[in-house]
Amino acid sequence: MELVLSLGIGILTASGVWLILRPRTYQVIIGLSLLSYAVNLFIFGVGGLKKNAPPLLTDGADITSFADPVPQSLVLTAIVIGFATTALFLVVMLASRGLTGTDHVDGKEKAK
Amino acid sequence: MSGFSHHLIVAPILIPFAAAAIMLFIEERNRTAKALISLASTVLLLTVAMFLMRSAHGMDSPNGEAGGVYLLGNWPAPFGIVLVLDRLSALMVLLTATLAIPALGFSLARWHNAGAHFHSLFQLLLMGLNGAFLTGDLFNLFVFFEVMLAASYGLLMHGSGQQRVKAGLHYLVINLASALLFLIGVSLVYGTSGTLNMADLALRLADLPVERRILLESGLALLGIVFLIKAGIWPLNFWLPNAYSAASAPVAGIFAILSKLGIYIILRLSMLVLGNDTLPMASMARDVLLYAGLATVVFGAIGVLASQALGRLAGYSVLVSSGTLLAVIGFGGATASSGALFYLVSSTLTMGAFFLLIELVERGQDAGASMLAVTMEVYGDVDEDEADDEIGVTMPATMAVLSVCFSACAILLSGLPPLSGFVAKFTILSGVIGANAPTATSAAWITATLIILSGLCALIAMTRTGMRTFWASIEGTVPRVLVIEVAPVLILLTMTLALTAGAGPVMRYMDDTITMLSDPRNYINAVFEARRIAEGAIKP
Amino acid sequence: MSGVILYWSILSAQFILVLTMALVLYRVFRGPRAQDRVLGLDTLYVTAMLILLTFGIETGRDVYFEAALIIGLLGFVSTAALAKFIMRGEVIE
Amino acid sequence: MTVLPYPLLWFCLTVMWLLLNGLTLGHTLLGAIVSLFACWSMASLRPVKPHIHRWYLLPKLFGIFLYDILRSNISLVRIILSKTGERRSGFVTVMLELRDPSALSMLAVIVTATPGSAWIEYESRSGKLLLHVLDLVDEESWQDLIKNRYEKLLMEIFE
Amino acid sequence: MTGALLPILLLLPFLGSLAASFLPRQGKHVLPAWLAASVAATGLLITASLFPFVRNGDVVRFTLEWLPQVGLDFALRMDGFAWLFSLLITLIGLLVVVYARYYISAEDPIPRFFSLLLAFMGAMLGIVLSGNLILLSIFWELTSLFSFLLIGYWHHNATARDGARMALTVTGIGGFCLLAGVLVLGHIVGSYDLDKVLASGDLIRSHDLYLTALVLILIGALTKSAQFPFHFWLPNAMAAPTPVSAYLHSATMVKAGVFLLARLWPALSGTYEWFFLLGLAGMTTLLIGAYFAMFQQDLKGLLAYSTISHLGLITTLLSLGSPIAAVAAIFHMMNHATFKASLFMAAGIIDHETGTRDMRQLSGLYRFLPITATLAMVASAAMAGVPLLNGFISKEMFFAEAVATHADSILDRALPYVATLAGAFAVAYSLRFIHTVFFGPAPKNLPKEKPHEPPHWMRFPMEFLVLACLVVGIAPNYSIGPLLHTGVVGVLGSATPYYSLALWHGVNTPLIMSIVALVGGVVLYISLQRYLASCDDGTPLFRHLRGQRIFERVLVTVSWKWARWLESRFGTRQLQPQLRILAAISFVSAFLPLYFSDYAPGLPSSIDSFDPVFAAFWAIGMFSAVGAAYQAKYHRLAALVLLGGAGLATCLTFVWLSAPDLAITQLLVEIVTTVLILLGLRWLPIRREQIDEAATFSARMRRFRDFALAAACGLGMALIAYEVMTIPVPNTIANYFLERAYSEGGGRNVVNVILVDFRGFDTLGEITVLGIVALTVFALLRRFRPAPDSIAKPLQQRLQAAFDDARPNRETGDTARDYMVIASVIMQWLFPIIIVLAIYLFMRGHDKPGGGFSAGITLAIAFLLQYLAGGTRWAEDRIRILPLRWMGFGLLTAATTGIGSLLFGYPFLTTHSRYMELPLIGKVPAATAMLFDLGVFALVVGATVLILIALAHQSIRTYRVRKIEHSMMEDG
Amino acid sequence: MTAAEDMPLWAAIIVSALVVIGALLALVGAIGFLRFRTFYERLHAPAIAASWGAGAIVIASMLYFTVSGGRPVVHELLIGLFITLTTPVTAMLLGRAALHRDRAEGNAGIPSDPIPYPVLDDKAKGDSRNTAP
Ligand code: NA
Ligand code: NA
Repeated sequence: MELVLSLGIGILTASGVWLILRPRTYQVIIGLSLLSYAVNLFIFGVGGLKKNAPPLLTDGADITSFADPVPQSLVLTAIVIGFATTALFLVVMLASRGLTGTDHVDGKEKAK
Repeated sequence: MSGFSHHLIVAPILIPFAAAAIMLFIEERNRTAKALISLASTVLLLTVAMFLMRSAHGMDSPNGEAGGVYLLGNWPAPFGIVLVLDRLSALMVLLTATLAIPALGFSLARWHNAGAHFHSLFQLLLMGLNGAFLTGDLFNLFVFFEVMLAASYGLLMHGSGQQRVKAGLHYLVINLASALLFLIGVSLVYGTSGTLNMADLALRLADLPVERRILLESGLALLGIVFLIKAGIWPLNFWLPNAYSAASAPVAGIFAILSKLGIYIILRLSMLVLGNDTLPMASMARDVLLYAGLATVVFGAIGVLASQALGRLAGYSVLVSSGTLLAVIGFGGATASSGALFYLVSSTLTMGAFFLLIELVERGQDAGASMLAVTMEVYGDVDEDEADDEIGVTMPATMAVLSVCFSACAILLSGLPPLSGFVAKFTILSGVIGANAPTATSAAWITATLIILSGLCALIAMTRTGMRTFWASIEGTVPRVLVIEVAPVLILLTMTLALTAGAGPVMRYMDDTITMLSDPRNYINAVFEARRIAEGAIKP
Repeated sequence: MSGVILYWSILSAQFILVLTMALVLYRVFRGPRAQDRVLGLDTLYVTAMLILLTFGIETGRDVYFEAALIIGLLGFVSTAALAKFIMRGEVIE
Repeated sequence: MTVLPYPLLWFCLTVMWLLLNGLTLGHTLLGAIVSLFACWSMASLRPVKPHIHRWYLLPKLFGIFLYDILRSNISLVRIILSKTGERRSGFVTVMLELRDPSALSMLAVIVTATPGSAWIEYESRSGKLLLHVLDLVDEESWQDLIKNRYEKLLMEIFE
Repeated sequence: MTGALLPILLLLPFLGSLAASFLPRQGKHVLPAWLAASVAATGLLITASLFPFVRNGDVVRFTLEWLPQVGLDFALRMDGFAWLFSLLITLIGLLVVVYARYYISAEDPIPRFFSLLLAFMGAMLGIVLSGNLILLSIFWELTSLFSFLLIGYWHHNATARDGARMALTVTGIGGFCLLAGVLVLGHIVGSYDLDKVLASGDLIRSHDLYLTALVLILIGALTKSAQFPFHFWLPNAMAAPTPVSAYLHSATMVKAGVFLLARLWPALSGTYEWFFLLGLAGMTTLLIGAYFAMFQQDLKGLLAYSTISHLGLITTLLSLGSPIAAVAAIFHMMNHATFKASLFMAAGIIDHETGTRDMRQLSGLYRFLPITATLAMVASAAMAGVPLLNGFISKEMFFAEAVATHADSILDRALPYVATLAGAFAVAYSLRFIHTVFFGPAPKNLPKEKPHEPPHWMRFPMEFLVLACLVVGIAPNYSIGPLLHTGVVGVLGSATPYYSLALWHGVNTPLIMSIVALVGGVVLYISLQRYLASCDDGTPLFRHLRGQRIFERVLVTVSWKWARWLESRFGTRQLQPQLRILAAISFVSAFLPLYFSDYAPGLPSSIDSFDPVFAAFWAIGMFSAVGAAYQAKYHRLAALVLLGGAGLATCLTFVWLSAPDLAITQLLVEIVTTVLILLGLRWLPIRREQIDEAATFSARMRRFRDFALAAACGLGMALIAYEVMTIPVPNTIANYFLERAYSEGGGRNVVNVILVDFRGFDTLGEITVLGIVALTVFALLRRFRPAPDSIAKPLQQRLQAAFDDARPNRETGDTARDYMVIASVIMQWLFPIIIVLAIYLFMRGHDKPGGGFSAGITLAIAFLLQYLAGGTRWAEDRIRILPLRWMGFGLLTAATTGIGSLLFGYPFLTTHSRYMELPLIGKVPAATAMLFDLGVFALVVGATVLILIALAHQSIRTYRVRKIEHSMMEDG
Repeated sequence: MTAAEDMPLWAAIIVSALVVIGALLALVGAIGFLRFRTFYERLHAPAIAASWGAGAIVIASMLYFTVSGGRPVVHELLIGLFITLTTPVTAMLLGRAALHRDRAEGNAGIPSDPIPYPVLDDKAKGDSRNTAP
């Protein structure tokens, strides 16, 4: 499971990095989204992977049997902040497109 | 700090937060009310910050009573989030408030009308900054970093316009990428050390098995990159001159402290985590700071020389000051570090004043003038047949005041006496190659040379620009400047003068700060000895 | 016995469902038109929801129910928006 | 605006609440309050209010619906797994008399949820409905199915 | 007691300067002059009064603690040498003020002039009075700054600007070097205190860093004193008003360099390095200064080069390292100040009266200005070293020292010849000055008609100085003798040698040299006279070597062209390179620790936790991610859909690995994000696949590099993720939360308890971020202007409208209406259902998956769906959401909940949790954390809706731009 | 899987069968989605997963939790209800959108229309903003 998840994180990262190196703002926003998936999964993974052990307390359960709740709460915060920043990036990208007329990340097409 | 005043530690975060929240209930067009709330909040912030600084300075042995540690939610360290008030954080909070008032005052003349929610964003920026300065928790630092950044995005693009939005887009992408790095770094720290509390982390570092220690170092390295990006280290700083020069004047003014946030965290973490040399990476990290800092100084100085527009010149000056600070932190040594703290304060005030001033100065210039002046200087030898009329031209009062302010900024930036820039640089240099330097190594020579040369570059660039602005183009229109716009500049510059005059006591504070920081045990003990409020009354 | 039957049936069901997702994803990638992709995404959502239900049975917990419920009730919002975008070039007019 | 604008909706929402939270007295009360609140929100949208005359026919409709889905599921599985070629798919036009939006929606859901038929275009001005069917043996049987099996029943319920 | 006079003496000019700057610009222009004169006079009186306290080698001190940590004190120290210079500064300062009062025109900004002059006087006094080398370098830089401002006083002149800039740059560089040198001295001695440094001569001279310190300090001194090769700034500084030249560029500022050399003479001199470096510079300057002076056409230019030459003389003397030479140097400093200041004043009067300083135009002025001419002749004679004038005596002393042997080298042996030659040149240019200007035919075509004698008080300073030249020259022992002795003792202390100021030492080598110089000078002038009368400005042999030109070229090249090139080479304004660097550096730094350790990570021994289903849906996730990356350029919708696929895999992972809260949140956020991006897509430009720019080789290389980088980052991330997931889990803080979530936090969903209680502060920050973003989005979109090619309605809408128009049975808009007629009914009926779901998610959050955030997003989706179903106008006609109120309410609720605990004496955000027994309903959780969560809920609803609505509004804005400004979302 | 072990065999068999049937139905739908040649045909395929595919698994889940919990658990019904209500919405919206595109592009395979779609400009032939293809 660890191997699969880390591979998945790697592929998400690679795709994301590839995209944020592209010249179009839309590529960048998709890239950033992919990267935030990767990072969220990464944070989630550092607590160790446990199947069917959600940190929902039941009476008399051994606390070591639960998945680590801290990375989960960190991921929740990260998801919210990621959502907010994606929205912001979208709007800035639109504003830039509106003002410059292009969707190039530098606000102008590269001279040939 | 005891009793209710203990709660004041959280006040620098809550005051601007509450002000911003209340302003959401006020109609956008009722700017006067918003301005009043904003101003009141900032003044209150300054008062609290001064109180906090006094208390922090009074806490001679923080391990005695842990008076500066605030347990949020009454959860003990390292489990809950703690705020830590020590000399350094108190200094930064005070500096923020000190810079905020002039910037805010400046905005009241016209800028706060240039877009929606200026005051809310401004207050939230202060909240983010104060939170980042005070927190003792790594993830909480991330959160406040994001608060600060989010507000800075809004403020940077306040007033809209092509330049701002273009710069804003770059700024945003870089910071989004660095936020992701931050998250990776923090989670690596948690995954390897099992804690998020900085003091706890420093404590746990000592006995980590090798496979965890390596990953932890990777995490710390990534965190370092994030803060270095914020601080503007070369080659991760190309966004900075664009962003700072595109921002409206009051925003750029308050942004002067933003790059210092990165420096602050680097300083804090390097003292805490690298302080006891438990990590093999410690010396390498110091070298990286030193040489990358110097590279930043060089790049910044080159940029200062190469800048046509004042805004970019100022942006590159920010880089120079960041580079200087980083290099000195990497260099180490008590005197140089104290000098660096002094320099941090001085350069923040300077940059704040300079950014505000730039707008006033440029208001009088027509767009193409600066371009033309430089090209003339380069290609044509200046017209020598000019009438040698030996009668002076009287500058209008506004121009006179502006030119005095400009000269002060030039003096401060180039580190010339008598203003605080000189005191700062001299103290640093004295700790690097002067009477307070242990031995003069080659690193010391390089550092000193570059610091001095960067001052020279600033002098050359500022002279060129200043002469072109104030001496060569008197015929240009005299800018219409309001008192409320020039007063903030004067206030900030007066503070640098005060900083020079009071250099002794101020430097004593800095010395104490560095002494405190250089032994991480002080900080760790304070955090762990903070006690919860007695249970029973409120908890079930 | 019950456990064994359930274990293998659920495992095979999950496998079949993932295979379903894979087939659908192939269509999503191939298209040829945007409507095919959007329809594929909708199907992916539904299939994922089914996997969640089987996972609930596998683990014997009802805490994954909400996730399935949310897909069932709100999963269509994004695909409906995509569909409207194809039709009108705008999501909210 | 009455205190309880949509009694049936209110009831259904309360049932939903209880399904989600479990049947206790406390949740019945809470669910009633929450549902009431939700009904008020609904009222603020001012939807075209359906007039359900014969609500007792709804279970019958529901039964027919479930049965038809089952039947068409089987036939569709057969179609998919068999060799293509002999099957012909195509469009069918049906002129509807039904005008109530809620009733039309119900019809649309039934038609579309049933594998093998899809609601493509409806012109409200003329009542013309364009369906796509997967197994188009003859057009009239489909028209008949829509008109007599569903539309009639729906008109009975709603008008 | 007397020490207190020092700060007064020092501060007085600065206070005077400040006062002068506030004097009115127009009106009584004599007021600033009076102010300046009284300040200078007071300073002179104070200096004079201090004479008894310094005359016997005593020192007056005043110390104020300033920055004791680094050894920077405000230490003032007046010994005889400092006293002598104070006298010079205040006395000549007073005379210059008197002169300037008549010289400066009423139209000039007079207050500024006197203000700057006084400030300069203060700075200069600071240099001589500093008892701390750092303090000295502070005042040193101040003199540069004020000199810059004074040279640029007539800044509408390009020459003034250039001269000022050059002076500042050169002396500024020197100042920085001096500071560095002083720091090194401090490093050697361990203190910057002047007394300590002067007492540590042997230590300094034997230290490894001696040469470093020496070179740096010499650069400082030589730039200031305009010594070769830094001399070129001084002639250009002649653009300054003449009183400034008289004061700064003859009597005082340029003396600062030689003052410093004399000041540090006991500490630094006596080594071969000192002799060689300083001697070479001094002798070269002496010679070429004099040579250049002969060929100047500008009166002030002549005087400037003469000054350079005389300063070279002083430098040479100081380089010799013998005490007698030092005495001669000090003596010549005084003498030169006296005659050169008066000569500048004369030049100023001539310029003032005739309107020109060009010696080719000037002629026979004696008939108009007899008194001035007489005075100038005497002063020139002193400059030429004619007997019975002060210049003669010090020059004789110089010649005497020149022939003596100091350090056997070519330099030493050449000195007598150099000295004689320079002496001859000096005679020649002095003669030229007098002869050309005052004798010969009456001038023609002067810019000003009929020159006449200046007012008496303008001439008075000259008279005073010339008188001094005479008195000193005739009776040195009775006039300058005691004063000079005081100064010499200040420098040399117990090493003060015996010296004689007598006029007649018998016929000796120096006298012969003097005679040779005198005669040679006369002959030289006569032979050059014809050439000089008509030649161009510039020096033969050096005409093309113009220091100013070279300096400007170098400055522009280095500080502008190279800087521009370097900036573009080592910086960029494009985003992609920046991100590339960022990715590369992150990759490297994350792997450095691994590289530097000998730890080798390995695969685990057994893969026992392999889950085939998990692996299978991750295969799907990865495929989606790669697909999204592949499609994002041309097939935006496809990329968006594939992104959804990757998100779904993420969501399933959360479910699989025990994080139901995350799964829910991820799903909801994903839905909203998709809609958001779709809302934005409408404004992006059309992109067609056929425009393929990737065909070129460089583009392909770029893509390959990016691909490699991306692959490296992905691989690295996978590796680190794998490592961190497989190492044994440390003893984390999580256990504390798991143990106490229920007992102390009052909730069973530990994640939620962490969010609203243990780490509620994070959540407070997080919702603040969301709020800030919403405000920013709103603010940005209010100023949103679509690109011209996006303004028109989407093509589909236009086509469908045309379709409707074309048919008789349809009306425009039918297609749009019919399209949503069924969907909108269903979406409306879903509205209450989603609201119930939102409340459900909120209520259970503390114990089960859910919570304020997911509830808030759910409610926002409910609203969003109505916008989608009916359009903006339809929805806003029915539901009035006031997002800002929701946000404000949310933030305040969260904050108030936190502050509430302060009232009970607990820290911010301390929660109170308890299960309450309610009648009929039973046990109900009632944690204050729920209230906090309510704040989260409200904020999330408000912020999300604000963002969505603000975006949605852009579509209808184009139709009614004007109305929108007032009605749109003004929160009500 | 302790709860599963305690389950009566008949229930286990029924639950297993329903789960597998549901999954297989979904698979068949996907196969159809892949195999059908026109979009309008493909539109029908996912309905299998959304109708009885989902239905079978929902019933299995209800049965499982009812039997293992010893009390009626029927909240999965909501999922069935919602999925039935919402998936047709997407299908309808997509079907109509596809029809528009085919009409605008003049593609074959849709009911012929005497009045063709108007052509606005040269670019109208291709596709509209951002959605191509
Ligand atoms: Na169907
Ligand atoms: Na029509």
